Amino acid sequence: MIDKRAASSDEAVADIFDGATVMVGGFGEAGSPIELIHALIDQGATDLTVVNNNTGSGEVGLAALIRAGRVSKMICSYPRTANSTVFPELYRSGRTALELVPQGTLAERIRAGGAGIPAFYTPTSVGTPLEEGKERRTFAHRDFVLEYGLSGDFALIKCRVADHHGNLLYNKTARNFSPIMAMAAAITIVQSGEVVAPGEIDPECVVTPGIFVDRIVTVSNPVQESQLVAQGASYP
Amino acid sequence: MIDKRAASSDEAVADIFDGATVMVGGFGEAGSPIELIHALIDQGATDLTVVNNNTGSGEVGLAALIRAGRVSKMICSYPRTANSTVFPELYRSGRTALELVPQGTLAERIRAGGAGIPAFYTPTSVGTPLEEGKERRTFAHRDFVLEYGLSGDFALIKCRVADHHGNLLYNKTARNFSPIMAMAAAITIVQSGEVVAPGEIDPECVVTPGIFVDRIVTVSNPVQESQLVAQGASYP
Amino acid sequence: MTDTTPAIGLTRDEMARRVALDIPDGSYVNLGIGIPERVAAYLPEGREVIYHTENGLLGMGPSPELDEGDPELINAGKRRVTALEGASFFHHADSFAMIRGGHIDLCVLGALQVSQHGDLANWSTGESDAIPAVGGAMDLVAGVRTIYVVTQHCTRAGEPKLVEICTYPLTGPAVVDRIYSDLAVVDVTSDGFQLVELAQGVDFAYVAQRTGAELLPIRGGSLRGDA
Amino acid sequence: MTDTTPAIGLTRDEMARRVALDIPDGSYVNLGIGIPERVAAYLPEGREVIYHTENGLLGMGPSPELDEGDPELINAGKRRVTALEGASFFHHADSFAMIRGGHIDLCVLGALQVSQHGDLANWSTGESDAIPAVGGAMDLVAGVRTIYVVTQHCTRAGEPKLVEICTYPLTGPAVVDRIYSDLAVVDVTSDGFQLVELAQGVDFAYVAQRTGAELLPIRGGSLRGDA
Repeated sequence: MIDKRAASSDEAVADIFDGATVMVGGFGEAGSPIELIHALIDQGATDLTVVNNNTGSGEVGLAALIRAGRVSKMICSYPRTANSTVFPELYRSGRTALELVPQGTLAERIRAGGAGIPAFYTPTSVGTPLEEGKERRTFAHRDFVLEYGLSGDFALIKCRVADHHGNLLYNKTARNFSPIMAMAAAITIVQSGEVVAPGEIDPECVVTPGIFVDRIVTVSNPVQESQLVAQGASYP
Repeated sequence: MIDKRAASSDEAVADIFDGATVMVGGFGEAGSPIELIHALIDQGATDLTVVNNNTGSGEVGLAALIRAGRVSKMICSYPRTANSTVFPELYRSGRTALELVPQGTLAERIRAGGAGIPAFYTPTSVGTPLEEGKERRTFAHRDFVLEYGLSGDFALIKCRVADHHGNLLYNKTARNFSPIMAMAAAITIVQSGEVVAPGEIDPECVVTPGIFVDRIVTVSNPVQESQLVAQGASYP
Repeated sequence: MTDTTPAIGLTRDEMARRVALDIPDGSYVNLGIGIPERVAAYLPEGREVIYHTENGLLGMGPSPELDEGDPELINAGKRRVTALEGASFFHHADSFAMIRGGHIDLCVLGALQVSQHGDLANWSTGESDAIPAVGGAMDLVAGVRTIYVVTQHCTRAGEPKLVEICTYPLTGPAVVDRIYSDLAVVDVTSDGFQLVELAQGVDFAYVAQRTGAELLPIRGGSLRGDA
Repeated sequence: MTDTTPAIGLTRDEMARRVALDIPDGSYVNLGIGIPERVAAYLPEGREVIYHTENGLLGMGPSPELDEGDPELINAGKRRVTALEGASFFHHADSFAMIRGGHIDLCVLGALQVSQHGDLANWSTGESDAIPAVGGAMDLVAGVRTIYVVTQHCTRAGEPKLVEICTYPLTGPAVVDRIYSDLAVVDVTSDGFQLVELAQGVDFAYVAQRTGAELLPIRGGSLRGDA
């Protein structure tokens, strides 16, 4: 029987290694796999390259991972959000590097990484400072830049319902980057609010087919990042 | 009120012009918008470039359009299927041109056309006769070829349920190329088994968001291509 | 969020209302963060528009009541929103396929500067110690068919935001179609800034003086602009 | 579809059964048209495998009873199939993202020719009046991690299909990992064709004679191969 359930978040993240590229789902707090991130903080892996649209907020979740000095590089589109103070400090002090990628280019690079496309052309960033270092090329009288597919060693994502095969359903705009990160990572680790038997998810509605998922942890009542931040919580 | 319903198939296809590129959904008979194709035959547009995985079967649907001499060029991956006799004749006599594209490259080119990606690199066809005329490039010690996005003036597709905004659900493997063709065509025309009011389709399950759809025709009991072919039917 | 009446020209809500007048019925629209977000509230009676938010929702509705809503149903500004009937959720690559593929009809954005060629700067002041952050702005201006900018005509320090050449880092070159400011509506044309309309109580000279590039007078209109 | 017992070597069903022995439990597998399709029926008891068909289905099950099923639930060979519990449907670009992105573990394909370097020719005999048709074969060999070929060892005319250099147009260069024929199991190695196993009643010389390139004997095995 195919059954991708892991016993715990700790077990699910146990083999994340120093220097790994870890894709982390979520746009702001929506879809952030905060329990998996906390397990990764406990686990101890360091020198990570993290791919996420933002850099977390307060001192929990992704911000706590950064604060713990585990992230040597962030790849993101918007590292500056409300209550985001941890990353700016480390960035200014030179302890965490930043690769700034336009949001749509970031999404397309991740999708390309998952789809076996090594590189593609896009109009985004042409004629701006973010074009620097990129190859420019003209198609049909318009200029485009070459962008490269982006893959991860691991993806940590959150969903609403999973089955044992790893078929996933998400919650509203918490879907965001998670389906493409599941495609782009060698090992995709999911925290799901609910885990059901195969056959309980309508095959017409599956968002992430199980082929992209490796491990599933049930987290029935995930904490809410904004609530923790409002309470002034910090992890660990 | 946004309402993309057209009164009839004839009205929906009325502005397809001579020389247009028409993307036609379907993989074999699954998802073939046969009533829309028949309306296009009645309508009379000619010198069409048609994008479809195959070339139809028997003398109905896409095969009938080709047989009527309306298609000057087919872009497809597999023009040779059971009961497919119309295209081979016209191809051999030089009356219909063929651009043969590997199936996955065809799908990705259509998706790119819809996603504003002018070109991308893929490993498919490297070292084969279908690499001819393509630009080759090495990324990370592996060779790839450059492929171009493919767009259409019109797409004709079939679905199971549509709402007035054009949100679509498909039926099983009849989904195939239709969602990406809806993205890649300037005008997307849909025949749907059922049309419902906005709100009746779960927003988590929408496969094609309405933004990609322009006109919807209700075809409650579509004919089945294989049945027509078995009966020896021909259109008109 | 307070909207005090300025000494002259439009308030931010009046600017949002003015933009809303020009949004075509039935269009697909993306609204940026800030004043652009307010546009939705002023859509004229009888028009239906479908709002796209790049974090994965078409058919975005207004914000829910305070303390209601779902923290996982948010807009690009990370504020809670609602989903209307006919909405759909999708992932980020599909969302930006809508943007990059030219499927969004109209985008309304804020600006730091707009040049007479339609160059837009709205993501960075280029300060060396600032944390660079671009979000989806570059994708929006590269992909959406029509770009409206809504902005104060000048900075708080009184510097013009409509300029000959942007001094701030660009979001995209030659992308802006029209500017709605507190003082005027200005089109970007091949001849440069073309005045379309003046706010009540403002004349051409007043606006021209606060514009950092040549401003062409209203076509066929009076130079005073108060016709 | 009839499967008459050959004078020597395996029947097509026996070939399919032999391939099935080597399919790892829990893997994601794509089966080509023809003999490969039969492999699913012979998966050993206790193994669970998820079948992918490139026209948009993971979790493909066996064909339904004659005249049953849905004409819109078909496999890549356009035959009616079923969907098992845990199945998912998706569009063609997503389906080939699975293939090209290296997510499918194993693909079993037919062949016209396989070269000692693992080059595969299985889509065209190169005849000038033939209608060229490639389908998804080139994507599969370029993207799937492990490629098994199942084929008769020789053509009906007695020509070897395992060759030094393919004379037919290639589907992909250096892509085949292992060949299952009616006579033998042969690995493609950096040294060329490596015999792994002989069909019952067949000896090394018999297979070598029918192989169009050097065939390395079973490692550590008897040259007669009937140990």
